[in-house]
Amino acid sequence: MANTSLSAVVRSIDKPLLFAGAFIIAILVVGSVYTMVTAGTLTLLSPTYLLLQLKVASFLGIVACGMMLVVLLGHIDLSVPWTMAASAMIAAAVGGPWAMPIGLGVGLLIGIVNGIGVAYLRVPSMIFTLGVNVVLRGLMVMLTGGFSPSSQPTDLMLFLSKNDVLGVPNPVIIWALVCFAVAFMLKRTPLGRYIYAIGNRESAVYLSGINTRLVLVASFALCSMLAALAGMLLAGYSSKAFQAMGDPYLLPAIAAVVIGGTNILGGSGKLSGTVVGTILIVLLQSVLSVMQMPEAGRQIIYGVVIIAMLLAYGRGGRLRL
Amino acid sequence: KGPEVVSGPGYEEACFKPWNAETKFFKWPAKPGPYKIALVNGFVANVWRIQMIQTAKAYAALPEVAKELKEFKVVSVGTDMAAQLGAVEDFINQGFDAVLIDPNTPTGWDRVIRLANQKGTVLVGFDNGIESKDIPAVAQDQIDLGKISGEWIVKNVGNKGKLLEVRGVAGTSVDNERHQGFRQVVEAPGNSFEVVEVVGNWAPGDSQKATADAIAAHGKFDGIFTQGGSNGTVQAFLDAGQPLVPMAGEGENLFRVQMAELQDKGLKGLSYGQSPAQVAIAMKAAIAALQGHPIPQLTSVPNPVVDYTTQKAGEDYFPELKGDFFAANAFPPCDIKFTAPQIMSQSGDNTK
Amino acid sequence: MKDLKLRITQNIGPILALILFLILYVFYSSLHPRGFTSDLFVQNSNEALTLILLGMAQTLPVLLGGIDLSVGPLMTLVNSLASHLVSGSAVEIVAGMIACLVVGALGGLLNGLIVVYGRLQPIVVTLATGAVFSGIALFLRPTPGGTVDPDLNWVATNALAELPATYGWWPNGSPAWFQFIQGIPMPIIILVVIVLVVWIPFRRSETGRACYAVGSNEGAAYMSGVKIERAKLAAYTLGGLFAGLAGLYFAIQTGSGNADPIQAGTYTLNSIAAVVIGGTSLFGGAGGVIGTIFGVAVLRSITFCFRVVDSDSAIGFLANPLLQPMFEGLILLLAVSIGAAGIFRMKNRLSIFR
Amino acid sequence: MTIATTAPRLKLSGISKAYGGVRALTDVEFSAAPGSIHAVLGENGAGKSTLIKIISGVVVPDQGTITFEGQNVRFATPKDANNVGIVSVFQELSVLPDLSVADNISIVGPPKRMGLIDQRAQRRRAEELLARVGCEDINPLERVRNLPLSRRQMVEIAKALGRDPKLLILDEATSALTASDVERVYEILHKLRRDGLTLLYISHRMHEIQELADTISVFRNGRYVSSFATGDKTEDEVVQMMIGREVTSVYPPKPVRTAPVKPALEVKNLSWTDRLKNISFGVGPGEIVGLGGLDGQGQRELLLALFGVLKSVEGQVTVNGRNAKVSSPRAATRSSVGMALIPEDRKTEGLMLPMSIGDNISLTILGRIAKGFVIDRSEEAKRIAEMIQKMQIKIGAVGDAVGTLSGGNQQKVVIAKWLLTGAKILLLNDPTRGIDVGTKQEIYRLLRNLADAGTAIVLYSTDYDELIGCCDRVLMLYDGSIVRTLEGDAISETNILASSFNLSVGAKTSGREPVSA
Ligand SMILES: Nc1ncnc2c1ncn2[C@@H]1O[C@H](COP(=O)(O)OP(=O)(O)OP(=O)(O)O)[C@@H](O)[C@H]1O
Ligand SMILES: Nc1ncnc2c1ncn2[C@@H]1O[C@H](COP(=O)(O)OP(=O)(O)OP(=O)(O)O)[C@@H](O)[C@H]1O
Ligand SMILES: O[C@@H]1[C@H](O)[C@H](O)CO[C@H]1O
Ligand SMILES: [Mg+2]
Ligand SMILES: [Mg+2]
Repeated sequence: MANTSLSAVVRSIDKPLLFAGAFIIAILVVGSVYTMVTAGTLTLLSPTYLLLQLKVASFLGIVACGMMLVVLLGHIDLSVPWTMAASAMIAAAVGGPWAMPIGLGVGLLIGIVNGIGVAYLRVPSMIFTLGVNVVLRGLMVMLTGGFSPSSQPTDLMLFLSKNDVLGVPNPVIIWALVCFAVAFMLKRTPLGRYIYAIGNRESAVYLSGINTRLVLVASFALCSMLAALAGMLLAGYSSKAFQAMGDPYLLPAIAAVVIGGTNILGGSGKLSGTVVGTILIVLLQSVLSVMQMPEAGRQIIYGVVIIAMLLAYGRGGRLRL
Repeated sequence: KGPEVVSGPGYEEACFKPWNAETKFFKWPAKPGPYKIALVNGFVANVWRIQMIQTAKAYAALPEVAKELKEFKVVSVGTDMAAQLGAVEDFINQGFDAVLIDPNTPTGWDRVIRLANQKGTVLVGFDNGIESKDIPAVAQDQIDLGKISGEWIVKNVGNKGKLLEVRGVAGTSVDNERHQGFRQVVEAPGNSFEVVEVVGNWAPGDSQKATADAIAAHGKFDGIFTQGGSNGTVQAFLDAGQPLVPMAGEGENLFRVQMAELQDKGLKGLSYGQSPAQVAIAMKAAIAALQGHPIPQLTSVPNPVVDYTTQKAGEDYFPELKGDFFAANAFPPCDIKFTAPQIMSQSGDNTK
Repeated sequence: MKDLKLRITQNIGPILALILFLILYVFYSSLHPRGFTSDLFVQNSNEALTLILLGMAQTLPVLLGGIDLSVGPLMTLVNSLASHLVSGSAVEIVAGMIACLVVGALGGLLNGLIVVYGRLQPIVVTLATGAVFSGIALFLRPTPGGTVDPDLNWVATNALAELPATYGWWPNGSPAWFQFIQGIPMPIIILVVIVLVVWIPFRRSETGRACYAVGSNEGAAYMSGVKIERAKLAAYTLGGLFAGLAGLYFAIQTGSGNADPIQAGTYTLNSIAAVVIGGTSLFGGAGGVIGTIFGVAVLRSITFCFRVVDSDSAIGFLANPLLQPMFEGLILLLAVSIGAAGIFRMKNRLSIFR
Repeated sequence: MTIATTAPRLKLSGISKAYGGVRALTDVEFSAAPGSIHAVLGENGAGKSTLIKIISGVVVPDQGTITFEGQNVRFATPKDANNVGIVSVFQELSVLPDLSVADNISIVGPPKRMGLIDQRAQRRRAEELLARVGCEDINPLERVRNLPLSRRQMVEIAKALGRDPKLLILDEATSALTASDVERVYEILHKLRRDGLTLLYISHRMHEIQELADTISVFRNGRYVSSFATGDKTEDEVVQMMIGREVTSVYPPKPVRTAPVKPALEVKNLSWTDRLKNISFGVGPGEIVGLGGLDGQGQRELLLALFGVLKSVEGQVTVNGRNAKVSSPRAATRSSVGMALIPEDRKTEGLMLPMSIGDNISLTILGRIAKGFVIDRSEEAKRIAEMIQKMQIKIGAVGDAVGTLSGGNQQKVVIAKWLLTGAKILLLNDPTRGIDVGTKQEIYRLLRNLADAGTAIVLYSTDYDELIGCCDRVLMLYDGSIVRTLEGDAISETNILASSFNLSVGAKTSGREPVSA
């Protein structure tokens, strides 16, 4: 909105950003203390480490941007994991200059299917996208089993995920570009406004003469295409497109979005929050790994952190009465 | 009811090598063929399992095997133990003569084993272990895999230094046993290693991330043991501009290609294979059992291991192939001779 | 008569699920070489019960208009716990089972407390507590194993006949009346007991109805003087209890414990699918565990069918192991999209929003 | 009668309540006697609902004390208030859509057997209470979701009666009721008064107040103004007290009908399922055509059908002579058609409550004020400001959530967003429901001005006053078809009520089918 009242601005001077930001620092401090004690180094504060984390974060970050769009609508996309895998594997199988366009095409297609299921068939996204995820997994089993496709990323994928510009890794640059594009779309275009509006009350938007189905389909399509992009970059990064490569990205993506202050029921949330949420999650995972925390401990800390973050600033108001 | 427990010698000992001296043998009353055999797999969406299913179908299609089979059915039940138990029990009820199992977990099989014995069905486990001593199983010695890797590392690194261990999926027996074997060696008296442990989940992406973190935090390493997603670990070293060091890893073709190409960059590599072709041995064992031959309760499948000095292109690895697969796929003593490329390139829908 | 019509339209979801299940199951058991036998029924119900109980656990939060991503992990946690506690003397075993159920209920209560007093959305709360539960489970069972009393395992996974047989109740022959019921699978009996003793009373209690009220319109419920907090806490606790029952039965069935987080995730997602197929609205307020039971029956029957299709038959492609995973997904999509049929019959487009 | 005679049952002193910045109530003194129907009047946003919510424990006052039957009371939740016998029917209905009518009526304190709810007894109870409010036609097993608004309000009233209250509060609980329902409710309320209950009655319908209340208290922007016995003051005086200024005639004069112009909107043989039957009529530019009749006779469906919300509608709709294929609201709002619909329920169909006032207003024109893909924000801000000014919407800041506005101002926002589109055909579904006299007057003026500027207007109202006051023509609907068209002087209370009452027999069976979920 053009001129929100000052109070509103102050209130929304993102608690999420503040808290998550503070927590990120905390993670780094704890991690550094650990390395200091064990190795006598402060590597976690070194630019190389931080850049590496940003690079690793960019894959999750891109996925989270897409996820945020559907969450803003009050929906969710559980098909992200195998959207990533399918796009990457098919792109790798195709190879050559058309690999990435086709990979994105696969994403687009999946998104449209999700969109149709949710917007036209009105199946709850939670369950429809779950089904689509299973179908995609089946398709990839068929692909690998039947045709032993190439799993090697193309040069472009390798370039986009490995090289850097003036020391800034390409994936980070791509992530930044995606963020700007999405943020601009949300803030400045009708589509963005419609997304927030639908997240609040679809029937009102529909009765305002807006084709809400189209908005839904478009958003799911964007979400899937971003997942596809992330998948292909990830394939480049690990120089291989492989089964189940997207599985570790679903829950963290959702977590990043909600830690970033987006209302899981839709209607409100800021991209900046999602970015910070992403960085928080990735750093947490990394530092726990560095500290060689056993899986059990990791899971527990992971869960406690999410709750703590949300209790700190995510508390819903009472019902409006 | 159930099989008669006999002592050796077993049948085709070259192929069905008893685990150790104590290993007993099972003998079922001979049944006339052809047989109905089912394969109950768990999780399917990973290359290893897909290759395993392909191998099973290819093996079942071999003329000498096909003539023994009336029906060969394969199902993958996913990561759900109840469903896997159900599927096995269902095939027992359907009157299948034998059921091959790649178990989701080593425990919980007592009931179906009891039923199988009541109905005279032969169950054979493979790949991941089954704890029960009442079911014949085909397995590679995972502890031994760990040990082999450990010894090789000691040989190539010396007996002190900083090692990186990239583990598999937490909570699985395969992961645990490989870990134990490895630690037994490197922590043996006389060795003084600092071992940094990270979790790679047998996946290149996760392994790469975990390795990159480890490098960032702990700097240089002198040796590496990874359980899978091996090329991811190599990749992380390359990305970090770290010198490559001796490394023991899984049997992915891509890793073996890296071993060949990067050895002069310092990647002295050992690659042990958990071979998907185990399934063929399991089927062979099932058929043998149905024919009334005694088979070991636990058949030890030789651990196919190559290193950068011994591996041969076109045999142990396939530089020209871009596909994703586990290279070790043949067991000559059991005349199971397909190469991985043959297996992976056959079309998906030839069911028998 | 008019009321009957009303009752049918109001329960159309579960009814559709039941029909779908019957179709699939008839298909399966008719293709089954042995046909529909007691063995078959026993096996099928063994395979289904754990997921049924977990689906019931999922149903309650969904009735409130929420969702519970922690049911799988909580089940796994109890499963791991049971593999430590449910063995030894009769007393120890009973005590162990009670402990397991208490832990399950407490897990649910924890979710409830955070949701109510933390005023956070259930989906994110349970996403987090799910991780915590998984962690604790892994801590209890770093690798699969442990033991559960074998007799218990045998009795709980067979026809009723095995109960007296195993514990030698009637050394000189079972009484006549028993002959009639001894063929019934134990899982079915367990399920019926749970439904009659736990669910039906809850459903008919004031608190039970309060849950539907909250799910239907929380504000209105609050304004009407409904004790919304008590209702929510009760629902989550009961959900936890069901998850505990699932974990306990799973332990008994597999005679061991397994903390595998991946399996936990699979179970959570299947429980949601089952709830939806069973006709409970993800918006809350309408539905129930009976529908969910049919929902699970549908899900399981789909996989049953793959085991009996003949590869040379017209639908032989369903026998191809590398195609099955995809068809499984497609059929799941189909099942959950059945509701869509309603959409096209709606004459007032406003009625699709809710 | 006067107020002082009996000791008050309810007494509020020094009550204040603010929502964030907004002062909803300031230092309010108020008391109500037993055996009295006490009307609370005030403009939108005067604080009536807030007062009620405080009395019934929904919101806790910032300051002040409440005395009930001599006892000092503090309510943390509505339940506490219920327990002492204070029962409310709220402006925003508190029905539970997915529960049966019977469940709703006995949602608290249901009859029980062995600790469990006794379904049969509960059903019987529902039947009795429904009979009491004259709604034998409602099936206790029906889900409330499937009842039209007027039926839901009756269920709410039945539910309230079921709790045998000492103090019964009706906050615009009759806003959607139709003449016959209202009659019935009046009888009940009068009886309750005879039984010595205290009734607080909030309504914006003056004639209701006059007919019903014995005492009137007036509030103005959050402050208590005064109380007096009905009849001590004329309607105009009361209204003046409420809005603090003269109101001349509420309704603007109707222009004398000139020769019928060719219709902007023409409808031929429009039918839909069994709810609309061969409806034919035309509306000329400058004309305000009313839809009358009992609630649930198809008026809402007719508007929805015209606006493209209903599927498989038969018949022909022409706009300016050209055949308009309106298959969706989107199509209806195309500039070539230029329709706008002020929907039935502003909270779920008109507004995104948590979003800002500005976002709500500009939603309909974002497409137009976008340069390429980008919203022209200065243009947007300008348009919004104009509308807020033109509609005199009382707001803090355009950035505030529209949900914080009072009912009337919310409704103005809904109208504003449609006026922005410059629609030429305006469909209104009971637009003044729950809106105060002052605002109503503004809206009537607005409608007339729009008409004079050439807009064709179709107005459905549950308040026959309004039909009489505003409409050039009134189509009386019964059971989905137009049974009578009233024109000019024929548009009279007697005529409208007459037609309504003839039909009221049949009406009993007509409200049941779903209108919209
Ligand atoms: N508008 C409402 N809708 C639903 N429940 C409500 C509402 N207002 C209060 N409640 C319930 O009544 C209980 C008591 O209300 P109260 O405001 O004292 O909570 P509280 O503990 O003070 O909240 P906070 O921790 O924010 O101070 C709350 O826990 C809340 O769940
Ligand atoms: N939940 C809320 N949050 C913020 N402000 C509110 C809230 N509820 C009411 N208000 C404000 O308090 C004032 C009184 O509102 P209230 O609903 O009591 O008015 P009212 O007399 O009932 O109006 P109406 O006749 O339209 O119902 C209004 O200015 C309104 O904007
Ligand atoms: O079970 C198999 C093998 O154990 C292999 O080591 C990794 O993939 C798993 O699926
Ligand atoms: Mg009000
Ligand atoms: Mg408080």
